[in-house]
Amino acid sequence: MSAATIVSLPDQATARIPKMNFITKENGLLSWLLTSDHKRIATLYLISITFFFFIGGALAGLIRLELLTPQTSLMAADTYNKVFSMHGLIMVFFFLVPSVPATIGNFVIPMMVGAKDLALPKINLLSWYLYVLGGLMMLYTMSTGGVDTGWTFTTPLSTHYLNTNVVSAALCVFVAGFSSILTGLNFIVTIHKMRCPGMTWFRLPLFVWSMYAASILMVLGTPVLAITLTLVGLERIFHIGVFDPAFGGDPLLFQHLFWFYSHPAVYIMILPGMAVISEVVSTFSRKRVFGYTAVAFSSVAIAVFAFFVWAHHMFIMGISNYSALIFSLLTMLVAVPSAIKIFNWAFTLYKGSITFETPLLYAFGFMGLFTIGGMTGVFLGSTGTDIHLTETYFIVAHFHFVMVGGMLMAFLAGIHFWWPKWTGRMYPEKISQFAAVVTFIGFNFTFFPQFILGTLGMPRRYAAYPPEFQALNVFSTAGATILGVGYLLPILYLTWSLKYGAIAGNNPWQATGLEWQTQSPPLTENFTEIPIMDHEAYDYEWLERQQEKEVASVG
Amino acid sequence: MDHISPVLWQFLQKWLARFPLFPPEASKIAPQSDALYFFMVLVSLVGLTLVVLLIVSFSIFYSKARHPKAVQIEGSTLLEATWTIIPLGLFLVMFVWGALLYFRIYTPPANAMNIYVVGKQWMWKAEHPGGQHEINSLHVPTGQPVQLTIISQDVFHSFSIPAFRVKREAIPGRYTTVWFEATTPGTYHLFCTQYCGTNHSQMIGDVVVMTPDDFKKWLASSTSGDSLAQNGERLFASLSCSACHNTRPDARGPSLAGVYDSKLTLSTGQAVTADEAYLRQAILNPSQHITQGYAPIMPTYQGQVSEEGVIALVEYIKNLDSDYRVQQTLNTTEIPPESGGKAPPAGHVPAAQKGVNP
Amino acid sequence: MEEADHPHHEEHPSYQRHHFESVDQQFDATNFAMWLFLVTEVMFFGGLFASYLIMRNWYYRPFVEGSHQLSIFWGTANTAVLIVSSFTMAMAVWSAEVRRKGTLLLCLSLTLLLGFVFLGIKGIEWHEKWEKHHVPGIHQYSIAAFLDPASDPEVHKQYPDDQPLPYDLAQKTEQYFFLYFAMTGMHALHMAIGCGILIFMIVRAKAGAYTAGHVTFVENFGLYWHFVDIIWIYLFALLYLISRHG
Amino acid sequence: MSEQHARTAENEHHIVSPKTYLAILFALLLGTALTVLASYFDLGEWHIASGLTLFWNPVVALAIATCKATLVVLFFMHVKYSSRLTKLTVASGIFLFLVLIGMTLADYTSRAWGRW
Repeated sequence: MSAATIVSLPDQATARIPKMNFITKENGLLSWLLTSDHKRIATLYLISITFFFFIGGALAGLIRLELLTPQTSLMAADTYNKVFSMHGLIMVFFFLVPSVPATIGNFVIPMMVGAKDLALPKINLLSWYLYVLGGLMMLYTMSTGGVDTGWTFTTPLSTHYLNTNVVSAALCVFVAGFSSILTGLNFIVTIHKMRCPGMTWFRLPLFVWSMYAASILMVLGTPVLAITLTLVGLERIFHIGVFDPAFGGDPLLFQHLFWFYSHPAVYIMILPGMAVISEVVSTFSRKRVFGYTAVAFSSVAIAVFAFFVWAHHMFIMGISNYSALIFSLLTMLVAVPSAIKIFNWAFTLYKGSITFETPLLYAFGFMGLFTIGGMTGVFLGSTGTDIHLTETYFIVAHFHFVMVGGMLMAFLAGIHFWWPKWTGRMYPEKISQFAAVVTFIGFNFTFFPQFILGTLGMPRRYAAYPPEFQALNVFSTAGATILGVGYLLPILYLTWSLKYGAIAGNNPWQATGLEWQTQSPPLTENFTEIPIMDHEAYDYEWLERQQEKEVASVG
Repeated sequence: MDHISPVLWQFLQKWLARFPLFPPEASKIAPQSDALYFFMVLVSLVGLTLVVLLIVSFSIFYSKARHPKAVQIEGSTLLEATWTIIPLGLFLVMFVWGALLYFRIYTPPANAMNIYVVGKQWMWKAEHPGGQHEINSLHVPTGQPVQLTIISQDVFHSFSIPAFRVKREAIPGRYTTVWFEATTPGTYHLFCTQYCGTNHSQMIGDVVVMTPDDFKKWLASSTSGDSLAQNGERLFASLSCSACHNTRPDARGPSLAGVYDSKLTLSTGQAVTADEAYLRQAILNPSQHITQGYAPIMPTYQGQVSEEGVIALVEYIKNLDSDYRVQQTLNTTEIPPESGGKAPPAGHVPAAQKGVNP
Repeated sequence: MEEADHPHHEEHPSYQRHHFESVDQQFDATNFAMWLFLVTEVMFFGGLFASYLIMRNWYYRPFVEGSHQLSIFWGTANTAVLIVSSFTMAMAVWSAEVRRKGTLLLCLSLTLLLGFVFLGIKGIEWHEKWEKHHVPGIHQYSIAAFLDPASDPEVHKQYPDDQPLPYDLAQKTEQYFFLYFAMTGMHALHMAIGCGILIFMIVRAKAGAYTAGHVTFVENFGLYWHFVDIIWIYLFALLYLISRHG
Repeated sequence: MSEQHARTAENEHHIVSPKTYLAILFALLLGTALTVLASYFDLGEWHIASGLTLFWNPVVALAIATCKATLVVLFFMHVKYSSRLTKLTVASGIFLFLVLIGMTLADYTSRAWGRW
């Protein structure tokens, strides 16, 4: 593994981080808070998202500790309910939804399409402020008693029966939702209108395609969540509304409207992860992505089908049999594009020249875990098995395999992959490979037992459980400890590398994307002159010729 | 952290030796559900193995050390078509299989014995037709299809029996049904799986499966005296339902004898089947469920009858195959001795008389 | 790539933001962004429309008789007001395009005025509901007018065929008014935001901001204003008109 | 319809003439008058099948509203003169709006059909 590497670093004795870059351009806190530079906003996002990830992670730790014993020994049932609700809300709306798009996407999309910035830089900054506002409100909600609706706000529980901060929690999500809409809108406009000369749709990196699909979902889905939560808030305040059967409303209507957003939201969370994987797998196998068109269109297909499957969350809730049939069938169809992607990535390795740097290890983790996560999704999409498995730990394990095993792995892959570009310095390779392996092992230990627990019938959101489930829960908690270490390590060595990492140079991975053809960290306007795209994406031969030319001109 | 070590100790001593990895199969549907489950596990394993095998073997054969120069490949329509069509085919098989299973679980057979289940924060109440009343437990016989008619009186709950592989949401304001036929006597878990507030995890109980003989004994020993229908009859009388719902020529409401499971035409022209859900709605929201030819004069009983009361009324109406006894109550004369002959429900005659004439 | 294929060699106008290659690219991008925003608005109101349609199907009679409480006169007047304001807004865009500052100011001011008239009329209607205790959730919602239509002679005169609703159905009229207030309230909120932006625009237009060739802001705001108009066209049909012969 | 060019830029930016706007205004006002007028007549109903009845009043009101909205979108909002992308955006918005309403309503409608 160590014998072969693609890392091509400049001579460290003479190498310097370019004096002029987006970080050094201006100094002072205000220059960051009022910036319109997409790279600086991405940095702000990265810091705030990491903050919320660790809050959500701490809450997850509390959940696992409580579940160590069958009784409610660590905290009372209502505290536990608040803890898992806040864990869900923070992780979904303040980590997963904005994770890759608002940080990595924000950072690289303009460079990938060869633009100086996103189309609407001020809107981009506004979206960060909305995120922070929502986040602060969430912290306020948490510190003034929390909320115990679960992240799903199920009516009439949320509108009538709970006396925690439901309205303020709904408001947080509303505000964070607008932040996500603005990010998505900005990406769509940028991808349509800001591409550099020669950058046709089919020369775009697959990262951009996936982000485009995710952005469509953000823009079209999120407003429905906004109006739904508005109606929940109104119903709670005025004691009349359309969701509570006590007033003549229908709780299933809430389920319809909520999942109309929240199912596509799952794809908002995973498509950006897939975006990262395409880049990483191609770069480290030195090969163009196998079946570019298929991967590109499978992203779009996921985005389109994502809107037609929401009622599969309601199979046991008394939707009509006809709906159950149709939604189950459509769910099966949406699983196909994901399968296509997995195989296309695997075959990208075929006849490649593979080196195993950290991003690729994370990407391998993604491919394995996402395969399990995706396949178990089919268990739940098939109406018959859904009856037994839904609302149990099987569901919990399934979406953690997709979200943590998929999205978080991809996020870490992406962070490591673009870290040299972002900071101009390399992360330490050995320890990060170790962290990737630890994360993978810890993850499987944590969440695989939960599939078994779910099959046994252990319901989700239980503070106490029958004693025969304890052994598996202890396994899971033990795994979570390992997983926690796996997540703490990157924070430590990445911070370390900010000062002590090796100077990366423009293109340490020898990658083909336009973002690698400029200095690291990039200039505020990204390129000294607007590039002209004259080759396909992932054209490694073009890159070689380019380098030969440079060598020739220098020599 | 001193509490960790006793946990570890317990863990090693007690549970590592034996803990379940798969739930018992205690209903007729369970093996069918598991068959599909294992089929899916198999497909997943094959798929996963394939992906892992591809990744590992490519990683070995095409690592930079062995394969220093990558060969650029555009893609392969044939291969891509393969891994589009094969998963699609498998998923469609799972869809059809799953749908068949789904309809089996949610379509009760005609001979099913009906038990009503009411969920509330945070307990399950079961009402047997014989008037037996249970909290957080459910006694059922083997070899007899049992239909559960489930409703919640506050928030969403979900009635789950993992050993039977069945589960159904308890929805406020609406009946849902599920059925099973237990096969193995024993005690199994009963969970509420839909998050329902503070003590969600306390909303658990036991499903006790008994042999038919034991079940009969249990029924006899736990009866409270009146059957559900008799409670309903008493409620029917005390709410003066019979003032309108009788067979007199000038009756203001339709006669309810034999109304259950019949086809009705409503005043809006809509055709409906008078099932449990309809009967419940007609009691609580009468104005929207007026039978054609009658005036919308029935008052709503929303807030006046508990869910259990509605269940008793529904059960009474279900078993009402003649108006004879309604007439009896109306006439308020002495009860003729032969009244038992057609009294609903058959088989509970002596108690029925007590119910009407307390 | 639509625009960047044609590099501009002339001087950049002052209103061109640094990261755009050309004014056209800037216009196209912001215009497209505005359209995307309007699509999110469509979905936002979509949730309300879906709720309304489902509830109306469930509680047909209460929704019909609840609707009879609305004044066709005010509704029609408001529709006309909003349509005319849409026209003046379209004219404002035209004035900006042909660089006529006077006309632009006139059109914007007229649009603002009509916007206020709309909100005023809406206020009158809401006030009437308040007086009749038809505001759901607060102020003691009253179902008297539905239990006995004759007790509300004004409406009864218009709809003499209205039958008294039984108690349980009369209660469901609160659902109608909940959705009525949610929908018209959300619409009025959009109007109010629009009026705020209009005031800002009038101030800027006085300084000549939109008549020097840079019409993007006026044009995009126009899109927003027309969209709000369209929402009202449907609200008018759904809330006021379709239930008159229920 | 006279169309002038606002800018000398390469892309065609149509300016819709005030005459067109005026015509649309009158069409919209006419539509409003028509729809209000129509609401005063009971247009009856059409029994498609038992339990399935189509009332003409709502159909007419919504049809006129759609015509009005279309006029506003095409002319006031300049979609008639806009790029394919804008048209596609509008279409996708409407499509998804219909999916939301249609598929939700379909669930409610088909629940009444009973078990099978």
